[in-house]
Amino acid sequence: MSAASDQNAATVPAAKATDPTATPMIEIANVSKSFGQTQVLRNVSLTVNRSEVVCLIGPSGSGKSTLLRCINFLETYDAGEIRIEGRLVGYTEETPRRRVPNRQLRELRRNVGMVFQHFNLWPHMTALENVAEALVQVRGLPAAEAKSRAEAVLTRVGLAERMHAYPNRLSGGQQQRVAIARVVAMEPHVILFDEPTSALDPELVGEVLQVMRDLAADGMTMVVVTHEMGFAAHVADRVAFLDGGRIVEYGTPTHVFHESAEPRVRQFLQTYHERNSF
Amino acid sequence: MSAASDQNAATVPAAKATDPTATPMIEIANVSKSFGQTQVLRNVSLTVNRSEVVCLIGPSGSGKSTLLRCINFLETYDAGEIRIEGRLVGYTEETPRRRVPNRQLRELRRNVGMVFQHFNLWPHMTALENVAEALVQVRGLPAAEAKSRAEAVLTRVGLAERMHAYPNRLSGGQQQRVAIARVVAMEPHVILFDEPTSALDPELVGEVLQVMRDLAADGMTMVVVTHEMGFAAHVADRVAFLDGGRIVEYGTPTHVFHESAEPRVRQFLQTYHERNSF
Amino acid sequence: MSFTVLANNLPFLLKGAGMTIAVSLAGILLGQIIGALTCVMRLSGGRAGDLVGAVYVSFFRGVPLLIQLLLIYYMLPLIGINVPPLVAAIAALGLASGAYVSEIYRGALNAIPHGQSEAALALGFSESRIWRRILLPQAFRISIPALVNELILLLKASSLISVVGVAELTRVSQTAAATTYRHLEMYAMAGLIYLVINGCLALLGSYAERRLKTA
Amino acid sequence: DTLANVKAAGVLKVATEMQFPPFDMIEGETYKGIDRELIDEVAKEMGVKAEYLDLPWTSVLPGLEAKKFDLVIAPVTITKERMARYAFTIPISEATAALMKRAGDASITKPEDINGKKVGGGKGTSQLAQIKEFAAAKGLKVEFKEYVDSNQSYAELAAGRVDASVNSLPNLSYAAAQRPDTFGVVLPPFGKPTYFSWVGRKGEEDASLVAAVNEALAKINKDGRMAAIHKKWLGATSELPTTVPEPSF
Amino acid sequence: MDMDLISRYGPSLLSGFGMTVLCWASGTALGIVIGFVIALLQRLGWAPLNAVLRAYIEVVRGTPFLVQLFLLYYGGPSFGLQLEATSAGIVGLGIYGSAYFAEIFRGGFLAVPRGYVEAAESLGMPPGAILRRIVMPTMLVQILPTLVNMMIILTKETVVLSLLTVPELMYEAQTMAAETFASFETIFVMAVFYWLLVEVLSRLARRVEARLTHYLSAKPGTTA
Ligand SMILES: Nc1ncnc2c1ncn2[C@@H]1O[C@H](COP(=O)(O)OP(=O)(O)OP(=O)(O)O)[C@@H](O)[C@H]1O
Ligand SMILES: Nc1ncnc2c1ncn2[C@@H]1O[C@H](COP(=O)(O)OP(=O)(O)OP(=O)(O)O)[C@@H](O)[C@H]1O
Ligand SMILES: [Mg+2]
Ligand SMILES: [Mg+2]
Repeated sequence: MSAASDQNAATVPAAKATDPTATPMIEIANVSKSFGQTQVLRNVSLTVNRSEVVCLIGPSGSGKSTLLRCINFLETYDAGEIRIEGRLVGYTEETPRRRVPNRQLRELRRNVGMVFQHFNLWPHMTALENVAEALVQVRGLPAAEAKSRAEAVLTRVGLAERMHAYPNRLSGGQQQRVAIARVVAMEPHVILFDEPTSALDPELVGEVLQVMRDLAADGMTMVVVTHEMGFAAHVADRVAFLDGGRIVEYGTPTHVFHESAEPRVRQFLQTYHERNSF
Repeated sequence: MSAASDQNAATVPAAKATDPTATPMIEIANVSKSFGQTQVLRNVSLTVNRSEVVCLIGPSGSGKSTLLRCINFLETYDAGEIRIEGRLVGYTEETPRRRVPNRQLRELRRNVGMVFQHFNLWPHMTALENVAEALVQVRGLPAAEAKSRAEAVLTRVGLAERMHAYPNRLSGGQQQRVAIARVVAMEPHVILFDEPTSALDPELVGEVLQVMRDLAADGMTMVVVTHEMGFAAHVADRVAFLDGGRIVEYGTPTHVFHESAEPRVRQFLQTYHERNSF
Repeated sequence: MSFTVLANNLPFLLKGAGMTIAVSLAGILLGQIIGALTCVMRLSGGRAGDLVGAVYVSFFRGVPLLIQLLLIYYMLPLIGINVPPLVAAIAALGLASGAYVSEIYRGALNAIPHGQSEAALALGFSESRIWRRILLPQAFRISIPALVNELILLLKASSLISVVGVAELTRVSQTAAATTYRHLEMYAMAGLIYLVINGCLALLGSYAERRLKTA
Repeated sequence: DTLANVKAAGVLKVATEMQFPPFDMIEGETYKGIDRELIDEVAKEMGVKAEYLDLPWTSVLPGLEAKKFDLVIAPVTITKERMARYAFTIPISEATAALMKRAGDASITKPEDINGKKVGGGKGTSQLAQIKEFAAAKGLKVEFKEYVDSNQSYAELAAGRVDASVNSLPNLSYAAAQRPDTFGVVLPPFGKPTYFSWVGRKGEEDASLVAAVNEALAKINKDGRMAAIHKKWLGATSELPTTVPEPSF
Repeated sequence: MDMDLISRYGPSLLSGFGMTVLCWASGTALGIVIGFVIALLQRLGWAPLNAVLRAYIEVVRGTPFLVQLFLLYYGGPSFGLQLEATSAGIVGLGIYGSAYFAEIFRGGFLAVPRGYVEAAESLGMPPGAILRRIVMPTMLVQILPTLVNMMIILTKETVVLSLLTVPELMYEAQTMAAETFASFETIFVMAVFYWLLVEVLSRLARRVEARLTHYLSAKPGTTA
């Protein structure tokens, strides 16, 4: 853990970002989205390279979760384009655009994992079954193999002992780790995290951080919505700051957290810096 | 905001704790609790004085939420005593003890608010209705008055605009603020918070911190389970560290966060300190 | 006297009970399948699917079972489809019960948070697998009390299949009563047999309820 | 036509509700009764075999119309209304309406004694219509209770909710004979002579079948087989017309 | 369809239908009330009481309505319960339905997430208010279709009342069938009347359901 945190967070992404051979994993171009009257995303553009970790931060209601949900098309977007590995998400390439058939959406989602803020564990399955289920149903593994892979992943997130408990018998942090394990076990190309550490104690945050670093080292691309600035600073290659449905700041953690000229960003971070200098 | 954060967190509680006239608001003595075979709380003792803010921290599964739920008897406890304002919680004074009638429990709970980790908002009521409901049903306010008080509290937590939305149309942070507003509007004597900031962005954390400080200044007693050490350091008069169902460290934030001799506590905080010094 | 009458007729009553159980079981199975499929079609088959399902439910809940039986048995032959009595009986029971079961499931699905199917979608589950593995099992668990109600009602409604000439329990007991003029004894006997069968169904239900409980 | 089909197949499919002793009943699993024995004779005359179907009354007439079988051998009273819809055979038994009382009830010894009492009967049956007519003609004050199922009016009689039940004499005699400690028939029957017949479909297609059945019945009547059957089940015989009688109501 | 039949039997069929609706509505209301009370009593968790209620439910569900009705009507007087046919029919229907309704409500209670109740409890809400304001609305969303199922089933159980000489639809239709032997027409008339009643009921229920569920943003199982 200490070896990892010794790294200078700012240098790693700089190296990656300038690599000319890197093809973008996720390209978001001019995406807008409204719920009825209220516009939640306004012309958002963002590129995430292969193996890059991008954190989305910003005030409550700024559209972070919505943007994340648009990436795997759990939410439709009204205008603009989202591409994953070059393929347009949710729509066919023709104009006027139409929705792709569900089968195509499914293929995309197979490679794009998502960890939900509210975990969304299935209450009728034990922790182990929650993790093994998709391995059988989506990846088509035999039950025994799925089970042993699920066991391995759950052990890795420290849940070897509560593997056979149903979600409502697990503490908040335990549930969250099951949710993470469920996605990691699927070995997707991209993982989207919606506040993956909100129910975790600091120690576990450290462990999840380590899990994510390992994943990043294995070439996993990740988009992470988080309120833990410390977490963002350490895991992210790039940080995007959303406010009122717009990306108002984007850059390395060092840049966003310490050098930003945007008054909104400075104000946002102020209380945080104050609180955590004790 | 800056005025509040100028205060030295460590000096305030010291003054309160030595005040001899302070009668304890909550007294927890030798409380134990098991779920079937697994013992979750072991001989926990803790005293919370009037107007004091105590934070419970500790690793996942250590029993923080369970302890909190025992305080307002949402969970029965097997042994020991919990007293609020001198009255034994949940049981009659006689031995062998028996449960008190529900009416008495209700009176107690009227004065002990609780903010849940999963919010538990009622899905069939708007944000406003969620807040106004108990004012009518419990405090007996006329509907119009309940509504205007609910509006005032929701405005205070920054939700003036999304007041008429149903919970499933609100972002995570918005839901959490409704949950807080629902309790604060009732003006209880004690508020129990289970991770009140888990879905909040840093700015809102600062605001909730401010709300809690105001409450504390008004004489509110609070017990807060949190994973945000910065938050704990700033809001708490005392911090209790739970591990494996035991309180292993207790004292002022300065003491727990910086001076603790307990290896478990030091280890727990290590990654946090590392992560947040950026 | 009345004991010998009972003893003489008991074998026939039991045979009728056997027929009742067999036809009801087949009807129940068919009803569960049709019910689940109808519910899925109404909720995810778009507007057309919803409409077809709604018409089906409206007809099979709205028109008395007796009449459905007569329609299937007597009307279908008029358009050239001749169904044997047993098939007509099972089909009518299954179709009627399917309409009720689909509504039970539809209600239960309202109680399942949307996030759960989202989680499955995000993992790449196909819609059919989400239904099979996430939604229907939970709907089933939530609905057990209502489903057991439905099973018991179906079992009792099966007494109507005698109109297509199937000799089930009620019919046999009526015949025995009419011949012996021992109405009270025969009906009491039949009632007792129904009570026992239904008791078994209820026991099965509470066993399933306990088994599937996760809290 | 239907007769030709029946002859070709060698079976005459008939249906009734086998809950109407002594005409139709099941003992154990065997179909017995007057209708059974008569139709067996008729089938013999026609050179075919009878195949019996037991159906609840609700589905007997629809089944006939849907051609699931060819003849209803339940004993049915002829009325004008019914004639308009179905073809009736010549009578198979007399069906004069009579009353039944509780076994020990000395207050009723003749039909007129029902004055001031309660009488139960099958709703819509001709026997009920006849007793109403009878009561009106004699100026009797009678409270009538109408049941969907005649059997139930017997149960009501036994339970004391009504004082008499109206039905056809053969049915009542048989019921009283089965439970002599409970029921007794009030003699003589009060009604005009009426008869039971069987029912076939109307129309050209079926005319020849009904005619053939009538022919067979007439023959059985003439040579005394019918009387023997009546004697066996009812303990008495009666003269039956050999043509379809004109319904009196 | 014979127009003559309609003009002759129309009025009595209509009055029979009116009677059917009356008996059904009162019996159902009674059944719902009794069933709800039973489900509430079960929540007290008092074992002896639960055993009694369980037995009541199983016996009432397990035996045919006809048998219960006869027991009530013919057996009632020996316990001093002298009911005339229509009241006996309504009471019988209520008792019969109550067992099923009780189970539906019990299932509904079980499916209400514990957290909703805990939140209300921790605010000090009295049980009555929790029931009315929190549990019932969330529960109704789930059980409404099932409740409607049961009400529909009871519409058809009313035919049994004809055996007690209650002049409801079946009783009147029987007259037409017996007098004219027009069995198909009788069946058809019955089908239309019952279908009508059920359709009106379902449509009303659909409205109520739409109101109850308007806060659910998406149907389960649908793709975003
Ligand atoms: N289904 C919906 N219908 C209408 N409005 C919605 C819906 N979902 C979200 N919103 C609104 O859209 C805005 C953006 O929501 P979103 O969940 O993306 O915020 P967020 O940035 O994730 O906030 P938080 O940090 O609090 O989770 C909010 O104001 C929210 O109330
Ligand atoms: N209903 C239950 N049945 C059985 N075990 C339970 C139940 N509820 C909680 N537990 C177990 O009790 C232990 C303590 O749970 P608790 O929720 O108090 O932890 P916590 O300290 O709040 O953890 P977190 O920080 O992750 O929320 C955990 O190991 C949990 O799995
Ligand atoms: Mg969010
Ligand atoms: Mg917790």
